Amino acid sequence: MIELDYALRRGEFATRVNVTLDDRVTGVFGPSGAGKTTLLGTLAGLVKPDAGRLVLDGECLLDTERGIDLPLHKRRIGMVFQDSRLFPHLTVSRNLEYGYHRLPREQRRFSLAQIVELLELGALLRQKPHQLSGGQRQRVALGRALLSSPRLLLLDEPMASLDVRLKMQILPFMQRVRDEIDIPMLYVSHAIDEVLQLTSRMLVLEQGHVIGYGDFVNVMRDTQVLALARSLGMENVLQVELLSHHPAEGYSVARLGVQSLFIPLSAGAVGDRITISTAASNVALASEPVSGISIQNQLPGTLGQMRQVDHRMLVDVVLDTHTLVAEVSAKAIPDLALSPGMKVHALIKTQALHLYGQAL
Amino acid sequence: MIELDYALRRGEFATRVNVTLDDRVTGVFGPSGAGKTTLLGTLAGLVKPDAGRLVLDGECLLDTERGIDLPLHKRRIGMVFQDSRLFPHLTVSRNLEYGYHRLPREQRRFSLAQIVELLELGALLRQKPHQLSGGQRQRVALGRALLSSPRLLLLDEPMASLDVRLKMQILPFMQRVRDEIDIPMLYVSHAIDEVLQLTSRMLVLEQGHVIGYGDFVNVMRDTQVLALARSLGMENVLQVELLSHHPAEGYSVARLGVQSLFIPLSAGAVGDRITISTAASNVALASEPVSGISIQNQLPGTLGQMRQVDHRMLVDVVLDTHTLVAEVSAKAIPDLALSPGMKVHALIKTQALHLYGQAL
Amino acid sequence: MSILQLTPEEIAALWLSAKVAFFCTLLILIPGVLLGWVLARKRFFGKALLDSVVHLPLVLPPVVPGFLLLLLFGSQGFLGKWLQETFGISIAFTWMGAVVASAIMALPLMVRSARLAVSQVDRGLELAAQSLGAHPLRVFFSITLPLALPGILTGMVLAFSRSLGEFGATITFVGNIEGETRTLPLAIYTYTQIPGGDIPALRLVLLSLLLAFAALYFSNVMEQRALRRIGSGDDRA
Amino acid sequence: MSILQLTPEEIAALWLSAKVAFFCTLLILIPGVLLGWVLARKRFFGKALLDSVVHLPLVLPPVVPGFLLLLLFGSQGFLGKWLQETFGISIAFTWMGAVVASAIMALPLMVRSARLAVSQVDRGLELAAQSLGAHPLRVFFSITLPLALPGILTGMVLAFSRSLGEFGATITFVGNIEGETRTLPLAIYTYTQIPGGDIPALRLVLLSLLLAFAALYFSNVMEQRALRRIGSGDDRA
Amino acid sequence: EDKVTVFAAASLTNALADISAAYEKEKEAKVTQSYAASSALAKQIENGAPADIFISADTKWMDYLQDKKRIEAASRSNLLGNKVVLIAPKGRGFKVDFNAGFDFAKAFDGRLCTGDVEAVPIGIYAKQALGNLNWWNSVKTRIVGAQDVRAALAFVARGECAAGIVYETDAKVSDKVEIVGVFPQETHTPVVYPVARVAGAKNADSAFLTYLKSPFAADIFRKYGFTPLF
Ligand SMILES: Nc1ncnc2c1ncn2[C@@H]1O[C@H](COP(=O)(O)OP(=O)(O)OP(=O)(O)O)[C@@H](O)[C@H]1O
Ligand SMILES: Nc1ncnc2c1ncn2[C@@H]1O[C@H](COP(=O)(O)OP(=O)(O)OP(=O)(O)O)[C@@H](O)[C@H]1O
Ligand code: MOO
Ligand SMILES: [Mg+2]
Ligand SMILES: [Mg+2]
Repeated sequence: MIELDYALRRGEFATRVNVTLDDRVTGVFGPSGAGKTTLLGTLAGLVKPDAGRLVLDGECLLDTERGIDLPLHKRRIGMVFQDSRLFPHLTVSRNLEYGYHRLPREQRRFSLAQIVELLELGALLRQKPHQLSGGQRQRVALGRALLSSPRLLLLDEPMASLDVRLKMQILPFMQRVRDEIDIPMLYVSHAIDEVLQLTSRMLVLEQGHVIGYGDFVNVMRDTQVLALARSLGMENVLQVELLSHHPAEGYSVARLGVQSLFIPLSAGAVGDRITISTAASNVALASEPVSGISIQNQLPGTLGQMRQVDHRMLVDVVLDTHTLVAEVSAKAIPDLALSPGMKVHALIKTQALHLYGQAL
Repeated sequence: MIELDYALRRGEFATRVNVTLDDRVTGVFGPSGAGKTTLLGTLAGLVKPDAGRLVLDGECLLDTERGIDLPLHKRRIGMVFQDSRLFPHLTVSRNLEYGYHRLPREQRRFSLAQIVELLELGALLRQKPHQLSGGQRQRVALGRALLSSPRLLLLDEPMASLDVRLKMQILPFMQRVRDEIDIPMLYVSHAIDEVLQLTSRMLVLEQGHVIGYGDFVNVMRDTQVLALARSLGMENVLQVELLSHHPAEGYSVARLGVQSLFIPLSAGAVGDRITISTAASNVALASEPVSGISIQNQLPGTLGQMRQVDHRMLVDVVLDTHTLVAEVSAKAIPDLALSPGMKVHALIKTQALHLYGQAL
Repeated sequence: MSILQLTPEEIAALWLSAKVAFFCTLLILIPGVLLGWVLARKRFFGKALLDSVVHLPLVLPPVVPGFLLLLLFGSQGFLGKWLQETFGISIAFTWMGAVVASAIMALPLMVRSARLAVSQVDRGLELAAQSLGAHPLRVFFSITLPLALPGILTGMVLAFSRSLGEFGATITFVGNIEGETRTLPLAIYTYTQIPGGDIPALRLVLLSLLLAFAALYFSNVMEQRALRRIGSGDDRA
Repeated sequence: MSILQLTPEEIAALWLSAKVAFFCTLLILIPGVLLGWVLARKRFFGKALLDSVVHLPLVLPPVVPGFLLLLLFGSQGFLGKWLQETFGISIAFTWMGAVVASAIMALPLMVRSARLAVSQVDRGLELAAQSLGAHPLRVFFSITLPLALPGILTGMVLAFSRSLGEFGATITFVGNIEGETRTLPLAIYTYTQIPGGDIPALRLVLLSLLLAFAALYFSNVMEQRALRRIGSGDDRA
Repeated sequence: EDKVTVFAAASLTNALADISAAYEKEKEAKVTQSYAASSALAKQIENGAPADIFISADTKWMDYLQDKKRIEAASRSNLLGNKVVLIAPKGRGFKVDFNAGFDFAKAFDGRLCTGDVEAVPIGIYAKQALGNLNWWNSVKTRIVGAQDVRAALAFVARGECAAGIVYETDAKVSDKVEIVGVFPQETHTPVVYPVARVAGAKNADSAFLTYLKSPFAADIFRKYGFTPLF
């Protein structure tokens, strides 16, 4: 549990955050300059707020009123910086070991070899930071922070300059960190789907203020937040419960309200609640159930509100417990004679559903 | 036209590039450490190759054999660096003006006000770089490079740390730069769809070598390149010709081979060829044409190769001139009795098609 | 506080010292920075030699450079003759000579500081500036120089201080002439040569310190400002 | 080359100078770096005063610090008595005294260089190290110090050179005793006081230079190595 | 207005300053003075320093300039004399017999301070005297050479040296030392301060030189412990 309560003014920029984070992993969002880096910096002790109180798992890190200010190196908060901050005079391997080899053996949560292999750092170990490419640098920074086995890990756009293949390789590892080692994390990224792979809990900042905190689905209800999400093609974010797995066929079945949903094979246990999402553009409408088609999910519902956003037609499909957003072409409306109140089926391909909050 | 021909060895890393770029805008891809930044640096004159020859629009920038090496400041090649490299002692506005106010008036292609407005820098003009957030810094760097009105613009992951809203705002501007001002660009980014908004021409590097250069569609034929693209959900990349526009209904019609395709409203002129793409997961299959459904595109074809990749079932749908890749759940195969040679319809929602190479 | 009651001669010495130190700092500023820059950034034949020559005045007992200056700038000397014939001036035995003497002694301090500062300026920024079309000369003035400013200020403080304390080269080159070349250190020396001169000598020592402190204070303010400009002040972040 | 034929006394002076300069550099290395670090990074009451005091030896004519040392370390002096009673040693009139004298004169150069170097070390890296659990002391040794190394080397070069050239404070504090305190500058001074001593003086000057060049060469090699370690060598990229 | 420039050994500072002040008042002239070690002054004059009159602390540097024809030989004369004395810190005096049989080395414990015995005039006189008394070999390792006579005096005054050899003028003005004895005249060449006009001096007038030898000046010199030799 992380209690954050601080106020800080720096020139034009003023931030006031008061929130208690009770999740193992929290995504932090917000537009450029919202104060995300500032928030992480405050926690780590890099930035000293004008006034405030920070409590991590019951331990008070900072309390300006009581004059408490735990020094950085005692906070044991790892940080991966936007600008990697590798030690320029040390080789990659020395950088990696920096927080590691002084650590009591029992506090070590990874072996050096493990991290090196995972982040594909083997060939770089003897290089100096100035000899690395941008992405390589960021991988080393990530490894260095992990190896220091912190009790809280702060990640500031750690993968912004990584290629997709590496992202895909590192993400599962981040998930392992989350699941197996139980290091709580705050994860700043502009790529929502990246974060959703780690958690569905998030904190949304705008202009120094918290405009949303909680489960992604709930946070998304906020109009301010929604605007951001929409532009990311994340109109439908649903919490479902796993009912069964069919590994041979590569799918799982999940319960959405009273309906069953075919989703890509999930690694979660039966009974787990997981988050799935799909863009409105992935939801098709049919007036009748359709057969002889590879689209497995055909959810009966009622047409709700219909609205135009920019060039897009968005229509709500009201299921018994949830509402889906479908994007249809303007042409489809006369073609299918769509109107509010009409009974329709929402068609979603199994493969168009993204699973979050679980190992790939 | 840019003739690149150079060899360079730096420690373990050796690169050998010999390619002539004949496009206004070229995307540069490759995994981390492939030599992308090195390529841009060589062109700009930041990195001196061991041997080589560089020609930009007929002017020789470098020729190690003939002992030619045009100094940096005479190359007039703008660069946006991965690590912004703002001048720490100058305010944002002085940074922006740096390459600008010494420029002869007739060479200026933008006004300061234009750039400031576009990149939303108004509130930051009096700040110093250390007071900026990561994203803000990168925006300033972009503005600074543009204002120097170079004859070639090199962009090294310029938007990696920008939020989606800003990306969306800046991309159209980059498109304007490309279209109106005719500055040729080399654009490095790990986000293929970002690059595809600017060009479909790309150069793919791996381990210091060019493994592909040309139109995205053609480059993607290469198995090495394809692997990268697949992981990006870019299985279907198609070149289509615009047939008609229907602004009121928000769609356009395009020709794919002999078939018509409904696509989101395009800004291109009728007759233009544009690039569209969709993930395999967006392509559904039906054994018969389906009516009463919002999916506009139902393309008749024949089932080709079927293969399993990780947990995914990918099947080819052979149209008369093109081949589409559809992802289906394993369960759909027995359900629909799918087998090679079978006649099927490929169903694609209009909204699931992404348009590239044009203004948004 | 009669110990602080200054005689006119002492005021003259104070004023002269301030003037000499000021012009000394001014005189070596440009060559010092240029030499520092050249030594930090350039590779050329004879660099090691140049580097060594710059350090000479530091390595030798001050009498030696003083004597060499006398040989060079004296009325028989090569430069002395030239100056005399061309401009009709002679700097030997004038306060200008004192400036030259302490400048020579202070030069290595200036050069070394500038060199260190320049070598720590990020090459990447200079290259970025060039890629924006800036001629290397403009890059030097607009990027390198401002970023090296804290180091240049350090060099100036060291030079000013060294000049305030310079004795050996000055007395050897321009003598100890009241009102013309008798700077504070020379005045202090003069007092130590006479019986009972301890108290006035002490007073002059205090005066020296006052002057030095003022210069230091001024330079610290400047340095803080320079550091704040590049964002590496005392901020915690 | 009879001019280069050294007398045993001259060889002794050369050897003594090298020894004194070496131990002088060694002696002020740690306090110099610490003071530089404190002045660059800490804020405390009396900082301005400390800063000023460190610069004193530079500002005063060398005779003054020499005389103060005599007052302190002489047999009547506070520290001199204490050293005598506690360790039974007396540094006045010994080569160790010469080390102390030139150390005091060289300290400001060391401190200023170290301070400049430390103030240019990226705070962000130090903070990153702390966030990895490193105690500030470890951060200092593992991050700050190595990154400030070029500046510390500069300080050492300046200190070594200054010590080689130190005359005024040394002769005032420890006198001019052949084989014990007659360093090269004192020997050179002796020759300059004798009519016709120019030639042997010149020979000793050359000897000084040789020693200084060797030190400079060594330091340049070290500096290049240090710069290469942090990747800001002569590379174009 | 009359101008005259005097280059004089540093030990003459007070005396010459007083005399110059009186002269300036009397003759409405300007006396420019530069005080430094005789060696430095001689080298400066050799290199064209604008001096009119040179007063050296020993004959060697005057000879040096005379050899180089930088002074008017005819104008040269011995201006002042001084005595070489043995001193000790106040209250720590010891008995000395100034003859060859005396065991000088045993007479005191500790070091003997004087000017550098090769270079500084007082040191050279001291070496001569010690040599002539046959004391040199037994004390030479205990000798501390100082930069000048004032520095040697300071060493003794601070008690760092148990004995010192300085000029009488210096010894007389310090209340921290006592004079143990005066070296007999015959043990060293006479201590003289020669004076001469610099060759080609702009100020051809020898008024100041004459004034230096006036009874008034003699009084002032005596006041500071010198022995006028005119
Ligand atoms: N030292 C400083 N002085 C003044 N303002 C500052 C300083 N540091 C940061 N700021 C301002 O604080 C605000 C928040 O910065 P922060 O780095 O926390 O943003 P961010 O949310 O991380 O943005 P990004 O996504 O672009 O990295 C910005 O508007 C920035 O201009
Ligand atoms: N100064 C150097 N010395 C040695 N090797 C270097 C140096 N600079 C870069 N390299 C190596 O050159 C290779 C290419 O680096 P480059 O920066 O061009 O990669 P990149 O394609 O831009 O990668 P990224 O996407 O991670 O930024 C890397 O393997 C890197 O380790
Ligand atoms: O070391 Mo000196 O000769 O007193 O300035
Ligand atoms: Mg940030
Ligand atoms: Mg790169």
